[in-house]
Amino acid sequence: MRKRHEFHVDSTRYLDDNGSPLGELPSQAAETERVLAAYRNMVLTRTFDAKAIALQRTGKCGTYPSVLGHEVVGTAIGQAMMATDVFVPYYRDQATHILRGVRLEDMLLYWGGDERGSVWPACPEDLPIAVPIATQCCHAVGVASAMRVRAENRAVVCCVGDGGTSKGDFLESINLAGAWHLPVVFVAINNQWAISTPRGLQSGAETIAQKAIGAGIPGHVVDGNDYFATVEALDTALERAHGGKGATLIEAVTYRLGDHTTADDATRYRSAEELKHAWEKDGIKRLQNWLHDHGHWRPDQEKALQEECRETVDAAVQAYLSTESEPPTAMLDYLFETLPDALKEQRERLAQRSTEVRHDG
Amino acid sequence: MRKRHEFHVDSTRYLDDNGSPLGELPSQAAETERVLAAYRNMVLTRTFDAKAIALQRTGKCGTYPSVLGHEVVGTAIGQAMMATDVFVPYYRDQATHILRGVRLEDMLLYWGGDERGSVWPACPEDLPIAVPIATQCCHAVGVASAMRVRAENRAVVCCVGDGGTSKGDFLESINLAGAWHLPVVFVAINNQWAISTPRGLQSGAETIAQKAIGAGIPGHVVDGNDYFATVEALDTALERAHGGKGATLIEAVTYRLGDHTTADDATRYRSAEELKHAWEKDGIKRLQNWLHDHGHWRPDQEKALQEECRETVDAAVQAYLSTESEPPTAMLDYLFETLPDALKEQRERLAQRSTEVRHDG
Amino acid sequence: MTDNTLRKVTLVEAINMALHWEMAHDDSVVVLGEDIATNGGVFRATVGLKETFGFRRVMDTPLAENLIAGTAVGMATQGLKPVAEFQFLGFIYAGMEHIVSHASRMRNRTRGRLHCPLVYRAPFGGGIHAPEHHSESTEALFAHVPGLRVVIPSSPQRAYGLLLAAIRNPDPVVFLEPKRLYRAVTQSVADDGQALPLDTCFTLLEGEDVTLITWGPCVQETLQAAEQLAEQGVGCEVIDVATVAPLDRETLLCSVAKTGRAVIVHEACRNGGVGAEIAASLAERAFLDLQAPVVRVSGYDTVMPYYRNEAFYLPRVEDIVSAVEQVISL
Amino acid sequence: MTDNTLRKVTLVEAINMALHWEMAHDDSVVVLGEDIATNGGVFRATVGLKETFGFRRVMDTPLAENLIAGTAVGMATQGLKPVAEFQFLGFIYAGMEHIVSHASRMRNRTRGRLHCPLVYRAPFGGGIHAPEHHSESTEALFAHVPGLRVVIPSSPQRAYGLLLAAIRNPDPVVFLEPKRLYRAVTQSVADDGQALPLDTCFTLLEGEDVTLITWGPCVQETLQAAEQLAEQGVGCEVIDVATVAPLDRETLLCSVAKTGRAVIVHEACRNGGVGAEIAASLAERAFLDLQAPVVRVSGYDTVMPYYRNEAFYLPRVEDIVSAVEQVISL
Ligand SMILES: Cc1ncc(C[n+]2csc(CCOP(=O)(O)OP(=O)(O)O)c2C)c(N)n1
Ligand SMILES: Cc1ncc(C[n+]2csc(CCOP(=O)(O)OP(=O)(O)O)c2C)c(N)n1
Ligand SMILES: [Mg+2]
Ligand SMILES: [Mg+2]
Repeated sequence: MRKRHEFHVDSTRYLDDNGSPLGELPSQAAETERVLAAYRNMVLTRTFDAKAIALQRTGKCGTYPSVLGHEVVGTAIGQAMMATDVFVPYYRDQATHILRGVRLEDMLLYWGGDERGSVWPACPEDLPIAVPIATQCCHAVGVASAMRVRAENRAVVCCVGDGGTSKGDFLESINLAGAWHLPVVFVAINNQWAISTPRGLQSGAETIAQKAIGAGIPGHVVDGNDYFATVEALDTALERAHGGKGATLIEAVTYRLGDHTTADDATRYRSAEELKHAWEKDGIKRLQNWLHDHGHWRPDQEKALQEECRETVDAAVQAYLSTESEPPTAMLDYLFETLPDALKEQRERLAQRSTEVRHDG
Repeated sequence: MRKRHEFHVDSTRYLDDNGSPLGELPSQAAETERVLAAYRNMVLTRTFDAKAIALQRTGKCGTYPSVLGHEVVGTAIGQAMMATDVFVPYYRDQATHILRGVRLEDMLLYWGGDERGSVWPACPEDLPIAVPIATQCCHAVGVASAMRVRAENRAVVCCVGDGGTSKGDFLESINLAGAWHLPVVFVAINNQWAISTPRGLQSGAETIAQKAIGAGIPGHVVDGNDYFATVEALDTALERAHGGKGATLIEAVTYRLGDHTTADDATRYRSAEELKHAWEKDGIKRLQNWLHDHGHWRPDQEKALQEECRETVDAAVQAYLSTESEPPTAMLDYLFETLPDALKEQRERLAQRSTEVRHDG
Repeated sequence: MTDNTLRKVTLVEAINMALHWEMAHDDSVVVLGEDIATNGGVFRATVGLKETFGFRRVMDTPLAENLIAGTAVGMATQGLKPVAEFQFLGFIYAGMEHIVSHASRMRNRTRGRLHCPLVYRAPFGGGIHAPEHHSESTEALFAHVPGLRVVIPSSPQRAYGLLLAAIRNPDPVVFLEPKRLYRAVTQSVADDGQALPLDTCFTLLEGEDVTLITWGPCVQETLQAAEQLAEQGVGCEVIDVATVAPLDRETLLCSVAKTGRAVIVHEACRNGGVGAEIAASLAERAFLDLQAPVVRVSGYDTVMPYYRNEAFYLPRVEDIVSAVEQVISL
Repeated sequence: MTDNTLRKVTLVEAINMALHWEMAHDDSVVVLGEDIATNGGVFRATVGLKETFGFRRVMDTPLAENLIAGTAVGMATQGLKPVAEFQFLGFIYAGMEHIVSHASRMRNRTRGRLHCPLVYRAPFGGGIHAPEHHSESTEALFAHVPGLRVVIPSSPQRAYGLLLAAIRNPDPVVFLEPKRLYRAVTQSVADDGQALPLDTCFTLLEGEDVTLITWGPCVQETLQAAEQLAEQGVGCEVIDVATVAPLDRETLLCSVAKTGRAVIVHEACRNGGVGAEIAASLAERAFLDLQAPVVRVSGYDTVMPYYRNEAFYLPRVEDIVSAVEQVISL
């Protein structure tokens, strides 16, 4: 006696590589102001990104992970979330952070080696960047559990890379989200690479979204360079979460257009051709074309936006560069709420060093 | 534009609760000698189990995990494996160990608090019992990788409980098995409980087998009390593995008929009714009925077998009880291949204690 | 404190009492772990909580220690005070990344914006004839992690007061419960919600001749050794460190300034144990006070043997006595 | 050894040379980790291996440190000699359960039937302006685990010889590479397959007045301090512990018997660091030899600060010099 259990995941895309609709668009496309705001955020993100890389190249910032290629999905997340929701990021979510109210200079401070870059007054409940891959997924289900414990009508969005979907934290967390019907949306940002490891080496599964099946939650693939597909999936998943209907896994397929970080050289492991091909699918250009084609955007507006973004970024860079370092005692002052006696002597030693000239900047 | 990706897992069963065929049986049913050998192993396992529990209750053995309800799947695994394959167990695989050549007294030694219970001359490559849940899954893919590195035509079978399928080790390992096309068969023994935690709290997924989908490997559910369904699935999966076709996940659905271990009292968290219902599905009785119905087994044979099993077990108990403890120096002698200088003084101290009367037995 | 709050309880019952008290008085306290709700924990430490506070606040988790450790971090950033149980210390290692890289760092990382008021509970230590991995004493692994408090009670009263303090503490606490003392002794404990301090050692016995420094299960053997030695006329000061990190060195130094001699007793293997830090600190700061070397009585530098030989691993009363005799003779 | 095997290499190149040598001479050696094959490792330690030995023996893994640690255990039980890379020590914690509960115990658990001839490699330590979690010095966590060897090279020659020894050793080795020395110095290394011993410290400089005990990155600053002190007429004996577990206490005790004074230098935070074990051992066994307390120069008891303030955390030459001046003055 044989019984068949059937499962599926859908994948969605609305625009072709040039921004022409492949069919009917979702209702989100009619919200012109929102679409324009999305576009602006994508351009600002990209402008910021180029500047951060330049700062690193000139020794004014530490190792930095470019967001190039993630602007669309990051923006869609930021737009779909309510202010009262909690964002649980990984380290390549600049586009979302901006919409959450994190200041550009904070992001520079963070990558510039200053813990104060994670003090985010505008979104005080958002989790800081998680460097250890996929660990944030467990935190996300913890935050969502807290919401469940308090019977709140809020939700969590958690990002993870394609590489991160191989790690236990992600897999255990989506399973808990399913078992506990948690109000959480996981966005697996499949940019095809985990440093030098291609997507195909991470898993034999055809899609990342299908990992949802083992967790008993819906999985969905979207073209992560297609704003409409991505924001629709996010809106739907967050509606589910807010409505107490549980968790969703969204796989946003895109491409990491830059090096892994400024410490990486991607030409060692991937071809120029592949990269060129990926640029043809760039989601910002695609949305720009769509806006143009539908009369929502003009070249002069583009020029003004570029200018405005440059100014915004430059101001942030100034603010960043003129921020003095913390005193060395800071390394002990935030470890516990109150300094334990055991650390007092060490703190005194550090305090004596506060006036020293720094070895590095 | 929407695309649908479809997946499925099948579930199989051939016998009803009384051992009557529900339809055509697989070819394995025609191999009478093998079926009889399976039955004998199940009975021996159950006889051993009862004795081990009795030893614990009378203070002659430590905490012991009853195998009651796992005899069918454990036997099917042992039969389907080649001697050159490697078995990677968890702690409730007595039925398989017996077929691999582990002596009953070794199992008693192990649970009786003696490391020598894991010295298995008959199956020297099989991994010892893994107590930390699901960790053995990573070892299994490691063993399978070694086979792949050396291009050997061997395979690995790895067991894990339903509880263990929530842990990263299992999920990461099935993913690697899929990505690397490893010759490994995972058997998730779904006995409905992880100590007091019911299957439904482990995961929102309808089946455990569907976790295979996210790993890109085939998943299959079998009635783990149905010898034919189980051994067919094992034979098929091992054929795939030996043929270089990669990994399989089999979910064997059964029921833990005993307490979790002798330290547990299952009446605290599950009903007598549920247990009674589970006994109705007992796989040994079912196979016995089938053998009777098909003229392969007679009451006098049953009697002789019971007698023989009792004698075998009693002999093992004698061997176990008459095994002297190791000298205390053993705790240092196997830590490294050669005793580091740093431990010499400690070893001398222990050697002086070798003649002491033991505090406990 | 009224008389009727006084109860004669075991250590594990004191844990249970403290959990009940704090959950009743603070809505933000939640409890999670494997088998802790319906089953009340494999050692019955959480029994009754689900019945009183419901599944919402008393959560049986899937079997995944990494997830338990990390989920607690997420909950804590939301202002809940999760008390997460690891069924045995030997199964906590899968959760190590969240403990080392997140729980202990969230406050520092965010410069105080978010913090982790959580407790990781785990039964620890040997002596109960348990299977492999059920007898670990690896408190030193946690004591070395900046940002963690590591707290180890050794009596019902201290279990009650220290657990309350741990839950109320706004930072992460690894709370290790000596399982062989779970039911070994009873004590009268006032169920009055009074916490004990997490920043001082407890001096259990005053003495002039030698300082015996210990914690957890070994407090029992150490007190017995002190009793034997008292009969021989040796006055032992017995200190239960209790909070092994951050370490209250002052109490230890003061005692050694008086006695001039110290013996440290712990069940963990010696190499790199918490005893090493204590011995190093005493040897550095009490250099001129010490009239004999600081000696450590401990487990051997190996894995806890399976139970047939477990007794050979564990420090005994006579080992402590002879260590004291040795340092006294110098 | 012929001249043409001599190459002037950095520490990371010496690692690479040793891997090449051993893979060429022993088919059972395999290498696995994240980004180690095609990319040759983020620090280029494994560059060229895939080209020479193929994907079968040089394996890029999915991103899962627990899996890497555990897969290596499984491979090792089959007689392979896996050399598994953790991209940074800060990411090893997810693999802790396999390291603590399996790799280190397989031989003991099976009474020698199976064993784990594997190496867990990881770059460690700070000083390279890296992001959070990329500057860990948690060698003490591994040194406390019975059954593990913890080996830390501090020069290209020792990196080559110790890595060969680690791979050939039939038991598990945690091999920590001081990443700020990866390219800081070059040395002539003979590519002759000669291993160095894993059971002795290396005395880098002989001296009569004080013993400086260190390992890994701090060997550099310690040697510089010794040089400065030599100018002041203070003779320092500098010992590179190299294998921090199991610890060669004999070499250290012999040296201290001669000098009567010891300063320990490490980058890890002080509390419960390997320095504690060394200080405790010296204070216990060299009690009568010591003319001054054993002093530790170390990182602060906190998480490594982000890089703007990293330099304030790291032990400096002047810190070592003043510690020596302090112990000498007694
Ligand atoms: C636990 C852990 N292991 C390794 C690393 C080093 N590392 C940083 S990013 C990265 C690749 C991540 O790839 P992916 O998840 O696909 O995200 P992407 O960088 O492509 O956005 C690795 C291996 C880390 N940060 N954490
Ligand atoms: C990592 C780890 N966590 C917890 C435990 C304690 N423990 C032992 S068995 C068990 C339940 C396992 O259930 P399951 O995987 O379904 O196997 P079963 O016992 O039902 O055969 C638990 C929690 C353990 N051994 N290892
Ligand atoms: Mg990626
Ligand atoms: Mg089960």
